[in-house]
Amino acid sequence: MSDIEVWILLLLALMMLCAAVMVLLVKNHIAAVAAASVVSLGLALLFVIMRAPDVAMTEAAVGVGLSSLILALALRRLGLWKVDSEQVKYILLSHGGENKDG
Amino acid sequence: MGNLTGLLFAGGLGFMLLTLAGGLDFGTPPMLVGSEIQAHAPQQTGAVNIVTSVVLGYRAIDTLGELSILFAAAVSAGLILGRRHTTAGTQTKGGFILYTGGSLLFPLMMTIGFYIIFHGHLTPGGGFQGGVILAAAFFLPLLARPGARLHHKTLSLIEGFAGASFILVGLLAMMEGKAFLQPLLVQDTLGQLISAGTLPLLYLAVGLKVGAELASLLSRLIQTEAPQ
Amino acid sequence: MTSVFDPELILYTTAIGLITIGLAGVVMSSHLFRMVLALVIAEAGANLMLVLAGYRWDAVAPILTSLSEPAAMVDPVPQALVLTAIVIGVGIQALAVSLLIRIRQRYATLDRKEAAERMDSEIAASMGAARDVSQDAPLGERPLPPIPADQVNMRGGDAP
Amino acid sequence: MNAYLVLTIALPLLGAFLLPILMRSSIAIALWSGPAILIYGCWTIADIWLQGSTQPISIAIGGFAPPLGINLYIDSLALLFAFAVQLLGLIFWPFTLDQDSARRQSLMLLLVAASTGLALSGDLFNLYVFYELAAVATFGLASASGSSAAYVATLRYLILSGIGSVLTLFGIALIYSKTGTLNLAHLAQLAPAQLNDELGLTAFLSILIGIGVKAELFPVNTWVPEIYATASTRLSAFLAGLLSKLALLIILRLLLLIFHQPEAAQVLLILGILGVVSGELAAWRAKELRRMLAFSSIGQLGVMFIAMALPDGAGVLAVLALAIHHLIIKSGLFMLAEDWGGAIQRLRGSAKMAPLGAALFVLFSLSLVGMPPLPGFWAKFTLITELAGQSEPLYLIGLAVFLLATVIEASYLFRVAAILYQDAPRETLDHEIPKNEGLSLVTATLFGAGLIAAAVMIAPVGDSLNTIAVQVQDIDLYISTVNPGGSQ
Repeated sequence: MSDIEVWILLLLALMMLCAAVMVLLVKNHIAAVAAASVVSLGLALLFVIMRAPDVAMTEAAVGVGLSSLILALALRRLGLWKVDSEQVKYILLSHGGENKDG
Repeated sequence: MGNLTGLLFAGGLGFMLLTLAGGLDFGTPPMLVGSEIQAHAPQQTGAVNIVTSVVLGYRAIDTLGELSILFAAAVSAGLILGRRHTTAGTQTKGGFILYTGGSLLFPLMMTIGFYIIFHGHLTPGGGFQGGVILAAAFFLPLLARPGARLHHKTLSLIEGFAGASFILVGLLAMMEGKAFLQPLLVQDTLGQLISAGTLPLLYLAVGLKVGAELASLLSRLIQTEAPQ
Repeated sequence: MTSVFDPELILYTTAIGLITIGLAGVVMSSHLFRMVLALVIAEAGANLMLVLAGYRWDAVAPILTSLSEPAAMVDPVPQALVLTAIVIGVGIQALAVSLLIRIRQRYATLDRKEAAERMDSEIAASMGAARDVSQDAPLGERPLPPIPADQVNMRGGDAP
Repeated sequence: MNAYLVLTIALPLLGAFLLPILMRSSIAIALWSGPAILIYGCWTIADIWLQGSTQPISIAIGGFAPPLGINLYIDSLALLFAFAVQLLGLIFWPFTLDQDSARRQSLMLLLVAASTGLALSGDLFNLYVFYELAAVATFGLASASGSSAAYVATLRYLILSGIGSVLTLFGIALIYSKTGTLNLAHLAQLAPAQLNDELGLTAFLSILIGIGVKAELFPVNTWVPEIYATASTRLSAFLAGLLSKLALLIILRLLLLIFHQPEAAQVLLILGILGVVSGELAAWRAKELRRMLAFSSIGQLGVMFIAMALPDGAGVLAVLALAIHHLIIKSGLFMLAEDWGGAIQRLRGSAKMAPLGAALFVLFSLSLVGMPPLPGFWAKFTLITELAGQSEPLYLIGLAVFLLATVIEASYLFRVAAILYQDAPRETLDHEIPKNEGLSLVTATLFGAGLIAAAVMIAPVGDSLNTIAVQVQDIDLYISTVNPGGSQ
């Protein structure tokens, strides 16, 4: 395993652990699902580095794609698909400001 | 309070497991079974992809169990979510891009899915990965056209017969006087598309079953009513 | 090993970390949907652990490229196991999600404690045992607002 | 001929896959195909049994020799439990016909296939797969009753069992990275040299907690009262009677073959004692029959864990005797409870309305408590003598707890019996008194007849159990039968 691979590994590992913590702590459920798919994505990349192409493909298809899809559909059906209203307001307002300036 | 104890407990557990790392040398596994399988797999199963030969040859009954688990999950989800669906009103119609993209992508995804399934014994990939892509191909129109429905009857037909054919291939081997799920027709054509005896057949069954099951699961999820 | 970091140690720590975070999340979160998410994380950790069990540094993927000189390969068996485990995981996850949808419809809550209390009082009511059930709690089938009354009969199986 | 044993797993799976299709074309065929498959399974196993060969055999699936492929290990114990699975699957078959019956019967067939696999398989990961299959099928069946409480109970069970499966996978990964094999016989060969350390202990503990979810082991048994209260009684009977025993059997095999550390036994002992105390006390406080049975089953499985913790396999005979005894009794009691739902106080006067049911209840209770002519006495006596022979204080505590638990058991069971034989309150109408009738009473009578038959033939039954116990303990026999690694 070359040096550069180890650095990528470290980066991915940190990213996954942070995302895992985020899944539990973040308030917004959409963000939590997104963080969970980041974990899966990191896992798929790790599998590539670990010479497991079959597993990586499966994880990418099932873990990143399908599982996120199921969770996102679930969010809709559970009525948890709510964008943070404060943030939305902020974005909308700032957009409006830009338009005025331009 | 409960959170704090939980956190402490989890931390302690993690630390304990980490210290155990000293007892293991990762990176140099003993490979007692692994190296044996590597040495014999090409002759015994005819598959170049050794993971495939493990999944469909050496541990075929695990794969059968796994298919059954997916089937059980789909059946249970059907039992829980019930038969009747109300699709009206809850979904917004897909935009132009989704609509056109869906129609364009459908044949492409079907091709890719079957390609991955049929090359499972040669390259990475196989029934599971291909099956997921097939399911996605069928799911895309549902996203684009909210009114569209999957033929649950057809899906369950595919599902049942694909699962049954996996077992029947195994039973066929028994009728030939071999063991259950023993790979048949191993020819000396290692590395070619038509090789590895019954393994591609098994992977086709796996792919169709996984695809049909996931498609019906997803459509069931999308067709249940959303709360107000 | 030429590198500053031991790659196996990084991977092992990640796996253990994911399992621990996931399990802690399952135990501590107060929202049923988060519990399912945490379970997904823990499963990811277990899968990583399993692949790691067969990982060899300086080896190639377990696919024969040239028949004459087979190179050192990583162990194929754990990879096959993980394939199985991933698919099992997604099946269970789909099942959990469909249960969540039903619970949300019936109880209009996904709070862990609230759902458990509702369940307890419903069990107690079905047993006819004397338990001080507060009257606003549902005794029989869902009398709850999220579903308009005209839709009740359209639902399969459970309509009275 | 023996190779056909694999059909007891394959055919139920085949039937499960095809049932939804069959149901659409011909209901009559679909209705009878499930029972037919199970009857064939019973017949296959009984046939092997009747051949009289007591030597264990190993069947390599796919024709790959054991450490490479997966094998089924078939000794008397495995055969006994495989037979019990198929028979109980038949007895508890969901005959009801409605729009969901195809799904329910499919799941039941999957549950039977998974349970048979659990009894027969000789590979660690294959056991895990069948264990998960049994779990998922159980989720589906448990939520089939459709009440809101059932959904919550199932979800809680699913999450607990998910934790268990993560831990099991972790344990399997530890074992594999240390030894490089998953075959139980191969592991038994390697274990004394490689798994006899903290790593092996950690692996054992994670697998124990993982599989303990189904075996109603102490800290992971919170699902038991919830599921048994909300699921159908037949499913509860199958879970409490059989599936918990299969999980117990796996733990027993792992303990005997692979994990010989004294700490492992100690953990089991402590968890067993805690299970007995918590289960029996909760059962004593329970006000409803099914709930009482659920808690008491936690207690009785705790007793089996105590027996399992005895050093050098001294408790194997006691475990087997207790397990089979409990299998019969709990199945019978749950079948009686099917018609006796609701508060226990409502049961007053039931004995007059349904004398057979009440008599069966008394019979089961007496045997469970350990009344001398009944098999329960013999099972419990075996355990007491073994426990009393130990010198370590922890085992004596176990003995004390066990005796105390018997007293508590007697008090709550006879309390119910007394209520059954009381006169009904005057204002109650006859039809308001719950009474057993129909299929559930017939089934309970079957179990009662089995119990009496065992009581009459206690000597031969005891002998054959003893033979089975000796065979289970023979690690060398296991290894040489499977012969992992051929000549190595």
